[in-house]
Amino acid sequence: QDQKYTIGISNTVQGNGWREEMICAMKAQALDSGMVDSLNIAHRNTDAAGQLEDIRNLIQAGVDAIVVNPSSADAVNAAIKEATDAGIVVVAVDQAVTEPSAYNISNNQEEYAYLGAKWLFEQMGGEGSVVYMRGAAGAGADNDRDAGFKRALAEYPNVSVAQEVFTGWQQDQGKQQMLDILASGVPFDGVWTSGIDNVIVDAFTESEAPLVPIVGADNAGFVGQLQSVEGLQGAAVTNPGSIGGAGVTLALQILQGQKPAEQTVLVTPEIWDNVSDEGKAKLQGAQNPNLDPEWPVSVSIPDWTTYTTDEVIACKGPGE
Amino acid sequence: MSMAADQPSPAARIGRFLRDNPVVTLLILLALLVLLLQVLRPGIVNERWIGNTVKFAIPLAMLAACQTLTMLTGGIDLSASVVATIAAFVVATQEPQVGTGLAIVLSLLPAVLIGLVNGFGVGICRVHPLIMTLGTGLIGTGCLQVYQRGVIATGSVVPASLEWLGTGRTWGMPNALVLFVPFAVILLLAQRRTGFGRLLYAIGANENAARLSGVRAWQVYFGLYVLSALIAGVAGLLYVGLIKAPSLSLAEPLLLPSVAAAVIGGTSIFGGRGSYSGTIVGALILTVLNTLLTLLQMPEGARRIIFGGIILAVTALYARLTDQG
Amino acid sequence: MMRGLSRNGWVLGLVGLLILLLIVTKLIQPSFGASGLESVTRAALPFAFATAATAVVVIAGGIDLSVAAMMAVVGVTAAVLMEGAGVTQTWLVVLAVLALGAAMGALNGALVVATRLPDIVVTLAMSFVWEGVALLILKAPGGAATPWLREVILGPIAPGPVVSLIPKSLVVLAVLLMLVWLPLRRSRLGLSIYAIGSDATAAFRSGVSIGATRVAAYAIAGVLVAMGGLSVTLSTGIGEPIPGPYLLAAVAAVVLGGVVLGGGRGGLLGPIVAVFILRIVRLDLTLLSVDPNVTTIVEGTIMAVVVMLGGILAVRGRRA
Amino acid sequence: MTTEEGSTSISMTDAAADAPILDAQGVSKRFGAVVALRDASLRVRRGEVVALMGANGAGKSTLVKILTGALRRDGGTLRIRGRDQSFGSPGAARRGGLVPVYQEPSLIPDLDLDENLRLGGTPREPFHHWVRELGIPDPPMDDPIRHLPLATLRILDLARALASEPDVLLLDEMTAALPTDLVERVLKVVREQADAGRSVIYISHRFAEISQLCDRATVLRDGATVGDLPIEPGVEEKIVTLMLGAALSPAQARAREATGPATTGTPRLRVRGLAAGTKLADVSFDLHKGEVLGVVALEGQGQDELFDALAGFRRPGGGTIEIDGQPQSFRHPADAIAAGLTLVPGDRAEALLSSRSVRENIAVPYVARPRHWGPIAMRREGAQVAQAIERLQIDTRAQGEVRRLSGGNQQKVTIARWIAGGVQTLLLFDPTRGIDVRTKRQIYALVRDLAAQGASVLFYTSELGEIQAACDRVVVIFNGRVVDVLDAQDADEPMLMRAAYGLTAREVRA
Ligand SMILES: Nc1ncnc2c1ncn2[C@@H]1O[C@H](COP(=O)(O)OP(=O)(O)OP(=O)(O)O)[C@@H](O)[C@H]1O
Ligand SMILES: Nc1ncnc2c1ncn2[C@@H]1O[C@H](COP(=O)(O)OP(=O)(O)OP(=O)(O)O)[C@@H](O)[C@H]1O
Ligand SMILES: O[C@@H]1[C@@H](O)[C@H](O)OC[C@H]1O
Ligand SMILES: [Mg+2]
Ligand SMILES: [Mg+2]
Repeated sequence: QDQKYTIGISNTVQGNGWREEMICAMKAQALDSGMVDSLNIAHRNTDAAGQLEDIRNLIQAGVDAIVVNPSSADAVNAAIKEATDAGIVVVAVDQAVTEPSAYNISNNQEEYAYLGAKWLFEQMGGEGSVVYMRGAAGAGADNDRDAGFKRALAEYPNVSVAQEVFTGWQQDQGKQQMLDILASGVPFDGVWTSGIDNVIVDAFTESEAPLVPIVGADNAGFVGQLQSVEGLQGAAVTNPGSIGGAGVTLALQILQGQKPAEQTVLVTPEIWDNVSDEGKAKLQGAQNPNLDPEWPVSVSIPDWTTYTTDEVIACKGPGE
Repeated sequence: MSMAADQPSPAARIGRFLRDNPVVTLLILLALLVLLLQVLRPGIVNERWIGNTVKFAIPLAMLAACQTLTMLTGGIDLSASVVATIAAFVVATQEPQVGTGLAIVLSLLPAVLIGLVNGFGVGICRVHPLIMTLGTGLIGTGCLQVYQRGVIATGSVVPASLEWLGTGRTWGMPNALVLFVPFAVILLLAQRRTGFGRLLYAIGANENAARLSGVRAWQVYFGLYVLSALIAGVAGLLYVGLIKAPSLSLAEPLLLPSVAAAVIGGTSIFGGRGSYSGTIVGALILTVLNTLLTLLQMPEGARRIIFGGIILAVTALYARLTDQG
Repeated sequence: MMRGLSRNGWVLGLVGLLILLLIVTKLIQPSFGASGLESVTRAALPFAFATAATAVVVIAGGIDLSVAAMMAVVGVTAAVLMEGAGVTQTWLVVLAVLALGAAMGALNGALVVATRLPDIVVTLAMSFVWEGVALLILKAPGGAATPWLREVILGPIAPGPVVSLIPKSLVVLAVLLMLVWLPLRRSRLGLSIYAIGSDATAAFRSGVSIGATRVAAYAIAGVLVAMGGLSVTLSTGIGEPIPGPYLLAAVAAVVLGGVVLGGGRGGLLGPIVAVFILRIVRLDLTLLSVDPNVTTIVEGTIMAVVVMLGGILAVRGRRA
Repeated sequence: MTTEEGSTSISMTDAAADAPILDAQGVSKRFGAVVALRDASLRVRRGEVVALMGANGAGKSTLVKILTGALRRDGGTLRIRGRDQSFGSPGAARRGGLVPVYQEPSLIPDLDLDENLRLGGTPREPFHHWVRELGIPDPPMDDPIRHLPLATLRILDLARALASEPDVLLLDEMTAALPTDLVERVLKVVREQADAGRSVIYISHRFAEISQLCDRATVLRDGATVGDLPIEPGVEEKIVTLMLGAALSPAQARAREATGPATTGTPRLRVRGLAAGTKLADVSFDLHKGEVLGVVALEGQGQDELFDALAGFRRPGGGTIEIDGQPQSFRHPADAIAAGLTLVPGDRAEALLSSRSVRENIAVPYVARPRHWGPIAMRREGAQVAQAIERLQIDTRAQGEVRRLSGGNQQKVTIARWIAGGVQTLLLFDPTRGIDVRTKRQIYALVRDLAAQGASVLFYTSELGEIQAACDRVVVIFNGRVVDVLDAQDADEPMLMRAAYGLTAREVRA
């Protein structure tokens, strides 16, 4: 194992806690593997065209593998193809790409939404109306989740959507939208969120509105609220930002000749509610007050990441 | 010769009254929007709704103060949202280490620095404020991200006092008013009744004439951009108390609305005209407009079209009503 | 001759800087060659068109803050109409979106003239409108660009020893810009655009119709914007309704390129060279695997410092 | 190469030549509160050169702009070749045969000459012919216009106008910025135009040019045509009388005590060998405490540079400025103000915060320095401002924004600003330009009053009658130098006029 590799990373959302954890997991895993010389990170807010540029720049830099969180399933295929043609291993994390020469490792986004929505509708007794708080209009992951949400909705004919809004995955926007909805007096019986969750709970408590069941992600802040906020019924669906570390592991395995059987590896999300005992136990175990409230608590993925929690929080890559 | 002879008709009288009291026009527009909301959602306009609207309008109005002040001189401050975000992020990450008081001081230092650089670029190098503040905004964002790397392990805590300010209520009204009312009063007084405030208008109205009167414009620009950055920093502190989640792009979504609030409020982008009272109403109009669009069941695209259309219509109407001289 | 030199001094300096950067790139990455040039050019395409559009409006004494949003409208329109389109239909779509760009630009310009509001206010409001239009056409990334048309901007111009160095995208960019710019620059309309930006009163006295010229300038910018939107869709293969990061980048490149905000001065070459400089700086920083955040700082510093230098020179010039 | 139009046009019948080609009657125009034209009439026949005369602000340029479609008139009629006509734009006027050279250069500053010619559709051959005729054989074609000197710009403007072969050529102070040799060429070319049957409307403040070139003179005063006389020997006096009007005959004007101030001891302001820019060559004078010193000069003799240098607006190229015996060096107007020198510029637009209130306009110098940036003592300021308003009798019914005030009241605001804080040395540059007779009187009285209280005033005026109305002494500047210093009592208008034209003064001095 003395061969050292250079790995390139491309990500197009900056300043979002989930994505920051993803980058730190990539760094920590690369350092921990001992097989990575240097990481070459293109991490900024941009569109698909900007990501095409970043991937091509990484190709120019002569990296051995590229781990990418794609801004869209199809739009960056051209550059990925150029990379794999040049012998570079490409792994997409968090969301899949359709280019057949690339490997995908991601949370099952459709399943993510389905699990949470199903729990919510069940909790509501199979009837009533929900506030459906989506991610960014037009983003890839948002579409997949929409499919999952709609699948669950079809199974519960007595559940309807009271309000559908796009939070843009932005805390302030989501919070103001919820406050507006509460103030408008529109009746609803549950809230499904695409990961903008803790501010939604805040909106309820701050306006002293009666709580309804709320579904969010396993972000540290929300996980804490599920255990501490009086009268809150809710569930966190896991969506590990540490999938970035898994992507690095997969890339290194492929570089070493251990190709997986399938091009696509899906991590199945879990759901932790604060109603069942099993769920409560999971929440208890997952809680980590040291984490930024926006960071998912699942800082590692068994079998895929090897770093410690302290290492991912330290966020140091090879050579730093 | 004499103007006293002509008796203006009642319509002309009203026209003149509106022209001399532009805020009244804006308040009427605001009332119409609220009325529309109440018709569409009967019962929505209650104490709680008003409290929430005010709560969200306040940080916007504060960032819009930066735009109002800089626009009085014919400038703009596009770094305001970055400065606010930096202050918010720094205060939350320093709080666990140095305590609230010092954290707040530390969080405002980058603001002062960025303000000084803006003042230098605009006042001494005569760079267009749009470009200058865009550049410092980019630099600030980059530095914030580098800083974030450094503190990622230490975690963040929003100071309790800021939470009280941002989210608390007393007698149904948001506590943020405790900060905002004095702020607005001071700013309104400062615009008209301090030498510095007068000079902002003077420079915007006719920089050459101000020079002729002995004003060294660069001094004013330095003061202005530092002041603007400080206000932005304080707005960021308030905003993080409201959202309770410091992120690296916290106040970014407020930037364009802050410009829009100032423009709707009647501040001339060419300088020399405008008042903070108009901006406050502008911020309220935008916040109510947002609520209105959130509650209307329509595609996101249509919402944005209506948002842009209303901004354009209000600004054009307002310009017509108040600028017929 | 000396005067001609000083008139183009800024642009010559930029060209020198560009050459220097190319040499530096070659030093950092000895393998940098045809494919590297190609990826830089392809990345530059949307920026270049957005910059050209902004330049035309700024030269006319205005500014257009809705450039990126209009590009999104064109991008999604093209992607929707091209999905499964044949040869004739594809060309018709190209013509249609160019016309669409012209129409959107003309509407912007007409509103500026009719409302007599500052350009910046009108185009800021219109940026929300165009964003909304794009989202109405496509809620999520989708549609498809005609594959063979994508080939037009892919790869080297022809196989062979020398010509293979020249990327097709560079040729496309140069040809399209020259097709719009050269005739314009020589026409009376082009002169009128400079004239209204330089001194509207003198222009009026020279027989220029100010309102019509302003509308025309915005419309021409709209055509360039359409080319930019088309180039995004062709390079990603799909249409994205959320505007990319082109607006502020274009304003920055225009100012860096020697076009004076306020109007009347500058050309297209400088801004386009500035676009390439900014792209290559990014490439070099990726090649050096510099911390991505430092890249943002470097870009901001280049903008602020270069323009401050320009400002100081201009103040000196005014004094002299 | 010479064009042949002369020989073709000369064959025109006398009858046709007699009918006016241009006939404007009763033209009026106001800008907000300012009445620029009340009742202006002008008639021009073929082959005729008509001088349009009038004091500064009489409305000459406004009339030219209205005739050529650059401004829309409020009232009056315009007939071209006997038909009612209105031009919507200068382009339309050019197509109709009326071509102006405006008072301000009208080439696009950021385009080069070549592009400017293309923009205006100017034919090349004739243009180059005229440039050669006018003495600029080789104009730089690919240099931005803003790099060219003013004199060249004026010539290029003229050549451009001539190249479009106008039936009526309108020249607004064409020669004001030209050196003598170029003036000669312009006069020659214009004369040839007339000889070729074309008509010319010629505006100039220089009588020598008028009598050499023109057939007739139409005189404007305060926006109305007050006379139309053939040019013949001795007509200058009549024109001057018409231009100035009866309102300010010397006898009436000398309403003040003839007791001048002491002109001994250290002067308040001592200027020696001052030079600035290309026009101000070498000016020396003393201004004493309690004195009003008049400055008389034709357009462009260096008086702008003199006032700018004294006010700290531009750095002198040479010479010294002393205040109360202390040498001064001003880098910024603030320095001059600190030394007690305050300027009221000729163009009030330069000095006014037009979108601000009367009060803010008057009080602005007070808040200029950072130590006055804090809270304003509103009461005291109010009293101070009220006192200044009272003293200048400013009509403040339109308080809100000064741009709504009448021109005269606006002018008073620019002066009141310096009265409010107590004035030491006031530099007044043509303070009565474009304001009514009553207001003028008030300003003279004010100036005398200030002097009586110990202030010093440097008073440039383009209306010669004002010298005796307001001043103790007068310096006459010609070609950037002082050519004469007179006691105001001795300086009647004809005398000043001749001195200003560089005529008698030199004889007297020689
Ligand atoms: N655009 C304008 N807005 C307001 N007032 C104006 C404008 N143009 C001219 N005036 C005013 O109209 C009057 C006539 O001006 P005009 O330029 O016609 O005078 P003139 O006879 O050409 O004077 P000069 O000899 O100084 O050139 C002046 O009082 C001037 O201040
Ligand atoms: N807002 C104002 N506008 C105009 N004049 C004012 C204003 N406020 C004060 N003044 C007057 O201006 C003059 C200077 O004011 P100040 O009280 O600062 O005197 P000072 O300190 O002796 O003078 P300086 O500051 O010039 O050394 C006084 O006559 C004062 O009454
Ligand atoms: O949950 C989201 C993640 O899956 C997306 O891709 O990036 C932003 C996150 O909030
Ligand atoms: Mg004139
Ligand atoms: Mg004092």
